[in-house]
Amino acid sequence: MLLAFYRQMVLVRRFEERAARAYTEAKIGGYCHLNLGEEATVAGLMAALEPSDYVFTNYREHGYALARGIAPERVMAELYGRTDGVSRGWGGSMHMFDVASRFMGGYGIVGGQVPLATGAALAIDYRGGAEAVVCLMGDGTTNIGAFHESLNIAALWELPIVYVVVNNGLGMGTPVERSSAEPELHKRASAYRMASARVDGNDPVAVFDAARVALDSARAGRPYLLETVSGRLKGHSVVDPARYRSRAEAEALQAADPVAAYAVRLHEQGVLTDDLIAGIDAEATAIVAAAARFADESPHPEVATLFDYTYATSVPNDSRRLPGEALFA
Amino acid sequence: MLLAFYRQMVLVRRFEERAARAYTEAKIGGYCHLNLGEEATVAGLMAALEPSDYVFTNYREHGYALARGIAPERVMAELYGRTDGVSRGWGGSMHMFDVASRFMGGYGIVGGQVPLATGAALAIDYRGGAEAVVCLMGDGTTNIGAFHESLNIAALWELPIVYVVVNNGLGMGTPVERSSAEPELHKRASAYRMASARVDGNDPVAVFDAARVALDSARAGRPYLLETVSGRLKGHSVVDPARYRSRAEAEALQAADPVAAYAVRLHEQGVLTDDLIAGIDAEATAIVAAAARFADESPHPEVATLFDYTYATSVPNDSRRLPGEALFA
Amino acid sequence: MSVISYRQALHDALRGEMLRDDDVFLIGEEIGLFEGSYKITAGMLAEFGPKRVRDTPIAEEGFTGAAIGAAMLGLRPVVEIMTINFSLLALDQIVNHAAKIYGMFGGQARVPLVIRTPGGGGQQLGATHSQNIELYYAFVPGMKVVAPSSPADAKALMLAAIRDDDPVLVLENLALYNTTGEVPDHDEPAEIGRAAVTRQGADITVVAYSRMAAVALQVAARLEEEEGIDVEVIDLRSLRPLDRDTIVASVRKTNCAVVLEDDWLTYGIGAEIAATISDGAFDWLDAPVRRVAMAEVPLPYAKPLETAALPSAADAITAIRETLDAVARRRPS
Amino acid sequence: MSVISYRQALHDALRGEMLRDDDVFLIGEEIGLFEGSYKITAGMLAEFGPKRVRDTPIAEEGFTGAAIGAAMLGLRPVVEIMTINFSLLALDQIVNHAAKIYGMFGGQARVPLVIRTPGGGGQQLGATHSQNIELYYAFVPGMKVVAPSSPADAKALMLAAIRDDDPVLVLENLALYNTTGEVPDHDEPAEIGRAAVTRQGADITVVAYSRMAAVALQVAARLEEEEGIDVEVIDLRSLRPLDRDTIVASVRKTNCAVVLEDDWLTYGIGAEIAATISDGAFDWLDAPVRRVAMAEVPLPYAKPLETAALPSAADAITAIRETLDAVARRRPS
Ligand SMILES: Cc1ncc(C[n+]2csc(CCOP(=O)(O)OP(=O)(O)O)c2C)c(N)n1
Ligand SMILES: Cc1ncc(C[n+]2csc(CCOP(=O)(O)OP(=O)(O)O)c2C)c(N)n1
Ligand SMILES: [Mg+2]
Ligand SMILES: [Mg+2]
Repeated sequence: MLLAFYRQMVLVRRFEERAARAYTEAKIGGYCHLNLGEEATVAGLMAALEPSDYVFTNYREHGYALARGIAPERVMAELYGRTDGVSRGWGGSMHMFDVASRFMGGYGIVGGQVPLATGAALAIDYRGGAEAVVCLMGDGTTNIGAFHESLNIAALWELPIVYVVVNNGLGMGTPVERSSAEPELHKRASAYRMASARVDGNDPVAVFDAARVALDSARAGRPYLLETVSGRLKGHSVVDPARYRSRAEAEALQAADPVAAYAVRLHEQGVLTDDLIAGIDAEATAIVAAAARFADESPHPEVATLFDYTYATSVPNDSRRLPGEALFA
Repeated sequence: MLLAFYRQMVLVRRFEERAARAYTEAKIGGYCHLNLGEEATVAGLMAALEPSDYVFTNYREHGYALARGIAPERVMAELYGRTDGVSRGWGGSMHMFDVASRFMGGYGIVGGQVPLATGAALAIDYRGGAEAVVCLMGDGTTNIGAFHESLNIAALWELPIVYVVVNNGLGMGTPVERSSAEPELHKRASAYRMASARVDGNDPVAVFDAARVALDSARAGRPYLLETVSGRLKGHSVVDPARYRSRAEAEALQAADPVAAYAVRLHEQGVLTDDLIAGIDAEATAIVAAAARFADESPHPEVATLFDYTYATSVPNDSRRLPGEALFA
Repeated sequence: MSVISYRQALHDALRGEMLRDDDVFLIGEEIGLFEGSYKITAGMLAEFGPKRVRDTPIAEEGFTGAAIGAAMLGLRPVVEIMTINFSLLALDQIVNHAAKIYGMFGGQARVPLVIRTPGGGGQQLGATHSQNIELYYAFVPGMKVVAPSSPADAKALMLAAIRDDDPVLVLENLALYNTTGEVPDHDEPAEIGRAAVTRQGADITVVAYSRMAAVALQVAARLEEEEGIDVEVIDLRSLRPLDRDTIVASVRKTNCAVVLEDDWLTYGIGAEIAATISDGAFDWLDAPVRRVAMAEVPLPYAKPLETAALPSAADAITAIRETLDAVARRRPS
Repeated sequence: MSVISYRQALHDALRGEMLRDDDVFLIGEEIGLFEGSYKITAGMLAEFGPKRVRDTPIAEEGFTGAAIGAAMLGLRPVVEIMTINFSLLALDQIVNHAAKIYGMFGGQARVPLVIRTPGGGGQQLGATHSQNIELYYAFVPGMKVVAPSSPADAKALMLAAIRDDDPVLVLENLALYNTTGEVPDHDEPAEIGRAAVTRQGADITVVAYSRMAAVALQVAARLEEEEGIDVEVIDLRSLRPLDRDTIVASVRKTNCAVVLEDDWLTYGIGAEIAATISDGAFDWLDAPVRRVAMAEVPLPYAKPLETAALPSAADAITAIRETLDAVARRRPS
């Protein structure tokens, strides 16, 4: 398990580094937000879920998609906007979705996923299922109305959901203390008589354990707010140089790099050796390189498919007109 | 002061009864929500304000408008939709506004007034003024996103505002416990590290005292959440028979009628005599009758004024076309 | 066939679907204990219990979003938003989520959601409670928007909406709830995306939807009787998809048209109808397409002002007469 | 005159107004420390301090509503909403409050508010981040909506918006920020409510706004040079009020028109323009008004799909050519 966490963290790290490179090579477009610094949370949290549980998250989700078991090729192909992408090239970096692994989407509207996830928990409850929902969001997201409305509803209706606030200290360039009047974000749960906890998001084991407690609570009809505290190693998205952060802050973050710190810890515990470290790294690098190759070779979607996904139930008179076409022939 | 509270409460009671009657006579249209049962809160709260303070409230605001010193004739004329109405007949029951008394509007969208009031407090702070803002809302309103966003902003920016939750136990037909996961509504302030209190909304003196504390706090840059607990004697609006309430509940409410209870109390204290009670009642009845007469005689707005209030700064090409008119002559 | 009210037709459709399919449930403010602000759901809580008739906190964004999420897992929620005005608070969930999810994720998740909500002015509810903003939904690919004008359509379109796998907004109307008409007793879902010619006529085409489609029929009857004018009435029924062919075919026959709508004129639904007719029937049209719509003001409370601002049957008659005059002026005599 | 970018022109207008009037302040997400998502407000926090350049929590409804409330007390807030997509979360505050307050209270409170926000697709931002939903504001009486297409207009319209006593939405555009043009050095506010003929021409009228108005000028230059077609270009500049007279006068001269827009076709801004032309220039029009607009889908991320869905200069040229052909077919030769 400890080793599995490490493997997962390294894979996410290498994947995100590769994504950043591909972005500068213009293989990837749009906005691209990375999980650099969040790897321990990714690994610990996703490991705590059952396969039948549902995950909703925001746009910073590549790592969660990987850790949920989606093939790195398909995640990378989505970044490249190709047909083999996990969302068939329609979503891009911010909108990964995989119905098979119950990965119910990255969402680009801050807070947008929170009511949706709450509704998924409602559906589970409606059917008397044993699954739970994990709804991820950033620290900055706790200030938006949808957060409040959703937590109240979940608590009121005793829904099987864990809200996870990934507190990386910043919403874009704004520190938590400048956006949340209660900066200990987990305490906001008290406004809904909801149980909550804060955990070190740099420690995959701590995250795993806390997530298990939270999930047990949720499954018993007591929704839960879990805050994980970590750092964002780079800018908000690939193109952000993060000039609003002092050099000292940036250096402190690098010094606390959770992947490196966890390697040291496992090394001390004798779980990791130098060879193993190198091996895991090489393995991750190879996986990621293969993913990039796969993505690059996957076909672009055909323009003929442009109108395939407007409606699930087809209807007469649906518009299927390209911009240059006349309304009436 | 005690007597003044009583006078105020009786005026509100008689006014609302008259409004209900006028509604059944079809003198008043639209939705019409009354302050019956809320008189003590109205009197105590409004007395605690300075004339330079600002008030924002919801659609259940006739009493607050009266207690703020707006002439009953103008409040009644607004209900009648006449030119002498406090909003010139444009607003009706839900949208009373009086710039002179800094009564900044009743609003019909649940929660709509909360961000606005927060912004008024921001303007005061921006200018370094000593005024405060009182923002009224119902219990049901604490579950909407705007509440959360606004309280966070006010606490973060230390704005001079008191949020008053008038807890009458119901949002339309829904009891507080069925809509708020934390039914002790004042406790929600903790999610913003905001000071708060709950007070008996049937006692004008208690409301007055609590409001003074809250206003002092707000003026010192510590916004405040004050919950007043009272009952709604009748339906949600004039046309609601409130069938969802049991006879026992309805009777218990009538038994706890704050106007009657306060009269008994003042009588016991020797402040009120039977004569005084009768006199105050006669006086209120006369004021209200005069207001209704005034409203009935006030002119209806002319159709020629229909386009007068679309824009404050006039612009070319503003549409001023009635429905039957052609676009091009 | 029975003669029932538009309200009853909606109620019957909801109840029938609740009985037919356990995945259908109702959610919204005051639909249970209070039995609905406009009583469409009267008796439903007692019959189906709180799991399937779910009263919510006042949190349009939260409960609409929750319904969307539940739909993603295969349930078929029917959301009541008390009036369309309040739907603005849920617009992000509807436009940026419900309408996007199927496409944005490459067709992996369906959103079989219904949002029922009444529009309509004329009840002195003032500027914020009297709007007709169906445009906000009709504009959005991924949404379907239907607008029944009769009890029969209320039932048939509601059935279709509930059985459809996409988010469908069913636009009801405050002024129509008490209107009555013949409704089939059995279930016959309508086809979403088709307009109806609700009255055949030769002289002029009147296009309308929701309340104004009912007004159009009244006006047509009156004009026939009083002036012998033979009006063809098209009831759009579906605002998205929009059935352009039915509209254009009618105008190619009558050679002129008037559009009636309850929303504001500039950029309103009628703009698309007028543009569509002017394009598709260009060589057939003998006069400009006239639009009758709401005056462009925040709707005032005072009755005389409100009445002046809202389109009426009289306005429709003026527009029809003036359009026929314009045709006569232009036609070689 | 200086040649500066659209971004710089916006910046200059904001900075100038901040210096001129202490009641003007900026509020929005990431406008201070981060210097703005698109850097319009770069340097402003350092110059004016946190009171006048106010970073907000992520709470569009809350901070937009707060700005409206501050405006009711006489301040002149300029709100940045990061992109127009996120404005849906604030729509209730804008449509039901900012746009209603002056009328609903009988003219007692003014709302001198500016909302600046960019629209625009084409950056692979996907379905929820690429919308053009200015329609939602242009539809609403009580709102004013301007849409600059050039650096000069960006400055002039922003100045006008800030000095206006009503809520004004200034529609910016992601694809225009880096475009450059001549801008007067002194302050000359534009008149809100007037369109501009940005190119005189005799053969055909092209009506557009925002990015497509810039595309229209490029297309006109190319068609002149390559095919000798003399295009008249109308830049709407103001979506509400809409300057119908300028549009119609042009088409009465050229006898045909094409509308370019970046939003969806059905019910889009162009529907009103086409309806207006078809009505006001009915007897002058020699061919149907053609609209070039976005394909009606949730905009996909994948580049080839996105490109196919968005209107381009090539599409505009096709539409112009085909319209002129349609004119030729119909004109007696
Ligand atoms: C409603 C909305 N407002 C603004 C944005 C722009 N935006 C994207 S990410 C972001 C910051 C979010 O911060 P946080 O929740 O802490 O998540 P993080 O990016 O740190 O993971 C903002 C403001 C958006 N996408 N949606
Ligand atoms: C956004 C919105 N949703 C729903 C409504 C309909 N509505 C009007 S009053 C009300 C109940 C409000 O309850 P509460 O806040 O407790 O105030 P009270 O009426 O009890 O004074 C509701 C749901 C509305 N006006 N606005
Ligand atoms: Mg963050
Ligand atoms: Mg209440």
